[in-house]
Amino acid sequence: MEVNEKIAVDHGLKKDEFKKICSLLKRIPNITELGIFSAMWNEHCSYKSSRKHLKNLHTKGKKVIQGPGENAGVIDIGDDDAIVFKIESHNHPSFIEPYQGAATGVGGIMRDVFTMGARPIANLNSIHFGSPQHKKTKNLLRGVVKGIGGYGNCIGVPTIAGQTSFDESYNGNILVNAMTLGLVNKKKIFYSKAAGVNKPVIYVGSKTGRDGIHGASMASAIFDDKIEEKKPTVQVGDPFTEKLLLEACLELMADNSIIAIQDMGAAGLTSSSVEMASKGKLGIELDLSKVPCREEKMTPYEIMLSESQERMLIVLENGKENSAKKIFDKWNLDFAVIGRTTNTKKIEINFNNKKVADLPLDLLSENAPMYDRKWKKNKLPQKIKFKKQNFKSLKLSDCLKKLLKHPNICDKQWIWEQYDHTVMGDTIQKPGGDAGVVRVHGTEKAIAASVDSSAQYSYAHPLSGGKQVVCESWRNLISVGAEPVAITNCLNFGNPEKEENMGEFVECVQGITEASKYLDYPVVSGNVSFYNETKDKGIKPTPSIGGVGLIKNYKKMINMNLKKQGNLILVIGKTEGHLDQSTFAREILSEKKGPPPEINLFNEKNNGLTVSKLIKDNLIESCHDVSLGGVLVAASKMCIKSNKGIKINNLKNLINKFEYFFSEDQGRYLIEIKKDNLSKVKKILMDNSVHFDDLGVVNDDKFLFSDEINLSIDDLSMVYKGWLKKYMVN
Amino acid sequence: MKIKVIVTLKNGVLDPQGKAIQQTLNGMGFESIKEVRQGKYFDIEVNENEETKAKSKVEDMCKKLLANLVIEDFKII
Amino acid sequence: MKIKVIVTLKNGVLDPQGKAIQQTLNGMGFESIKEVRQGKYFDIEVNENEETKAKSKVEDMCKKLLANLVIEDFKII
Amino acid sequence: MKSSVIIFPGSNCDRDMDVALKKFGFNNKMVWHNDTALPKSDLIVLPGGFSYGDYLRCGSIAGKSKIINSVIDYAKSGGLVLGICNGFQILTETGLLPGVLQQNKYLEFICKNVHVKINDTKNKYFKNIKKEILELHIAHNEGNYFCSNDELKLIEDNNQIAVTYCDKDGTCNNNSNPNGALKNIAGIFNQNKNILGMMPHPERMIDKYLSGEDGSIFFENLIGNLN
Ligand SMILES: Nc1ncnc2c1ncn2[C@@H]1O[C@H](COP(=O)(O)OP(=O)(O)O)[C@@H](O)[C@H]1O
Ligand SMILES: [Mg+2]
Repeated sequence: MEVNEKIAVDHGLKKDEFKKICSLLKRIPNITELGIFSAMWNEHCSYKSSRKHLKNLHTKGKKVIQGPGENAGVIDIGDDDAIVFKIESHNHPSFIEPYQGAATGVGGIMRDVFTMGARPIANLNSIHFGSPQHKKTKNLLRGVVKGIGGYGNCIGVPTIAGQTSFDESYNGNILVNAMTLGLVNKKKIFYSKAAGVNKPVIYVGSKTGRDGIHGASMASAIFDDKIEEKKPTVQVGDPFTEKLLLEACLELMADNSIIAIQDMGAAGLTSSSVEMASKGKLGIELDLSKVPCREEKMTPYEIMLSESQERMLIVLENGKENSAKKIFDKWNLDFAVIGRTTNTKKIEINFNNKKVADLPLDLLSENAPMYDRKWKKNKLPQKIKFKKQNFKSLKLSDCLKKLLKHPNICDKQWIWEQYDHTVMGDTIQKPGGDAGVVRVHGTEKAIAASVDSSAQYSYAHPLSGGKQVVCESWRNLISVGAEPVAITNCLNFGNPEKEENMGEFVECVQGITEASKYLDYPVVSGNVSFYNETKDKGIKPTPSIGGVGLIKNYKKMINMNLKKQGNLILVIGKTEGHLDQSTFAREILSEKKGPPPEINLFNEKNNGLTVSKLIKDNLIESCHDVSLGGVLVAASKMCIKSNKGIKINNLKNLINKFEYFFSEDQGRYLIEIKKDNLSKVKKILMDNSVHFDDLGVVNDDKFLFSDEINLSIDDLSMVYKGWLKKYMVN
Repeated sequence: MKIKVIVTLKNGVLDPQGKAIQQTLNGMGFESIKEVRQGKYFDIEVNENEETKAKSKVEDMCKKLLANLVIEDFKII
Repeated sequence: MKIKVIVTLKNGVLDPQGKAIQQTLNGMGFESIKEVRQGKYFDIEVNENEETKAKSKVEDMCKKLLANLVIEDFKII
Repeated sequence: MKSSVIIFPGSNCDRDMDVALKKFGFNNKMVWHNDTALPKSDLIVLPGGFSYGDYLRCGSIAGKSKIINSVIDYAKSGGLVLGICNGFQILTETGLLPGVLQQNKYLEFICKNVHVKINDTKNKYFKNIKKEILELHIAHNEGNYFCSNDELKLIEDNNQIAVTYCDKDGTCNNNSNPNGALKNIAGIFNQNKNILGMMPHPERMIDKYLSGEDGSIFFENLIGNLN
């Protein structure tokens, strides 16, 4: 087939990009080469719209072993242990086929982690659906949850936390972000940079089929009415093979025969071979006739672009082929030597003794386009003047119940009970708390992790939104007694070619950067997903932050379950009464405008570190950060989880009670302390200039506030736990 | 009236189950088995006397629920 | 040669999947659906030219692996 | 006491089981499914997981593995064989235990704590056990026990029902049945009660920082009975 501009455009390349290719190459590429270019130059692989801004992220820190740029980030957790982690999106495939899309998303991120030599020890996910009333939502939710569980459960890695939200902006474009954490010996980390000439290039794992050809370019395409035609590109996950691949790779890694290893993710063999060779400043030669194929008559083009799952590419030391092959034979996986490294700085591809592609590597990676796209700044919206007399008709207990059953606040047990969260025998905090916690097997250490995002805040003001998610993530880790160490981010945005969407992206990244710098909470890995829009309507900007923290002694972990009647509850951090963009304002007052709560990084850090200190000093019995819904919702969740009540004190000369109870001011926590410790705790708080309020006292089984709230915990619990189950069963 | 439906994976779509079954059969001594593809089968009792009507109803159901047309085909037998 | 096999649950064995599908179909407006029973279907490629031989091989496989005779019946079609 | 845990491709609770057995004093060995001989053992464990991806039927393909014949011989000679979750499924698929494990009634994977009542203590597993009701953890998609009426009668007449799902006070009814299992059956014995298959995972409940500690009671008691 003669390649021309039209074919290039059908491959997702822009006309001037095609011109650039031809002029760089000084010829017209053949179809296989065009396929390779289209894969490498699309947004998903080249980060052409985002690279400029991602450079500004804060990526350095004392504990960072590997920042962005590898398959996953790596942090040092002491002794010889390191944690490898990353989050990745699988949005478009999951919308087309929720089960397989979500399943292969989980499979893909796990491969990113074990490629580096780490055994996965925990999975997390952040999933976002359209309005519950939308006709597709229920099936998408069911399929995605089954897919995530289907894959993770089968591999035997616990899913320990996550986040689920609903918003109509996801009606035609759901988000599925999957995160994995792995444990590795810091001296045995594997990278994707090839080294040495004439080293064998090995293909292992499943056979190659025609699945997912052009998956990467699809991930960077806008959905339109023709989406149905794109359906056949969906890949099917095979978690069983992945489990074998995991064990086989770890077995091979125990011995010193791997020079470089890279999973075949988006753009399959193309991006893995190009990346390994270009990182090593080498060339690579492949013979595609040697690639194990599942289907007959596959063309070089198809082999290079297939996104069949559960495959890896390895550059091996010379002479290690046989011993490596034995391991893969034992695990019943394909193993083939398909090429070698060269010093040509080119990728040369042969098929049936004919050269079918010959491209300089720098054109594919370094010379890939990088755009400085136009972007629009977002003004901070005007603050809303809420009329207090409007509150008069509201009853506190009705408001509380309404918030507790709100889809974005209510209990997500229906979801996480379908995930195996206890396999591997080290889960000490399961989903449903502020962060999931797993022990580092056989040690006193534990790792806490959470994923957070806030599309509402980010949409209202991207800069604040970016800061807020980082802070919320940090808070969730502090709340379980962990020291927050680093984050991974998945940036889900609309169309970067539109100034508004690009502006949202740029400013969210700025916000993330500011907060992570201030909190010394660096970004070590991440992923960008653009073009999340359907029929011209973009999603709300949704940066998901996956935070990872260290607990030096797992016995010091705490949770949000109230411990004892008579203990006191304090609110840490000042409640200013910021209602704009709160769930209360949006859902009960139907006021969707206004700025998100302000982020005061000084207070955030000071409050967090002080809570941390109190936890270290064994002065806190339970702790929960205040997030969506405000103080009353947070207090209710503590009650529901522990089946105990709280009697809230009468508020003396405070701000308006609706503002106090439902505002979503940041940097706040609820802590439970023993009466005897009150003076010690107060002293530490005052010494550190941390604002606090006495909220109330733990009681047996009632949620009480003066004569306005008198609810049994069973009532609260039914409201909180009822919505999702009912929604899914009906 | 009973209508029977077979749902199979489209050609080219990976069938991990079929593959595992085939390998097991080979391992059990059934060496002549070259490929196994697994599908689903449904026996559907429709309250309807006319065959064409029943079948067209089932076809509709297949499209809407029983088969995932993204990766599967169906056949009413 | 291709041999096709259907494996179904024995009468009286509970079929939770079939039941759920039936209820879903009813809920979707297919009220005339009285019962759904789900089974498995296999397409088996046997390296064998004689049909009777191929079928007898497959029958053996069904008994040994493809069907769990405690709860399932099989039919070669 | 010597134990062996069999690893099938796709097993994923093998390490957890190894950790638990060792913690309570077993000298445990891991055995690969392609081996043919078993090490000398006082207990063989088929662990949980997704052997062969749960493809075809859970446990069916593992039931054809090389090692399984030795396990069958060992069991038939009276040796103790314990199958947890997928191990239970494998035991029914090989015919060592009666019945089958079908998909959960509500068609969803379930991972949570449940209570189970011990129904028979005249066996090596539960003799002397200090609690009648244990809080254990389940994590499965196919734990819905089923057998024919005739078989059920045999099982009941011979006290082969080992454990049943119940609430924390020991009541067995629909509300305390997480997966639709016949008669709330969570685990059963063979006739001689040397083979036990059960869905709950005691190995996930072996210290107080985990979802609970009742698994410890199970293992302590078991090794105590063997000593
Ligand atoms: N998709 C999911 N997977 C696993 N756990 C989830 C998922 N969605 C929510 N959860 C769990 O439910 C709990 C509540 O989530 P969320 O409301 O986001 O908590 P918070 O406000 O404390 O961040 C968390 O413990 C979270 O881990
Ligand atoms: Mg929280």
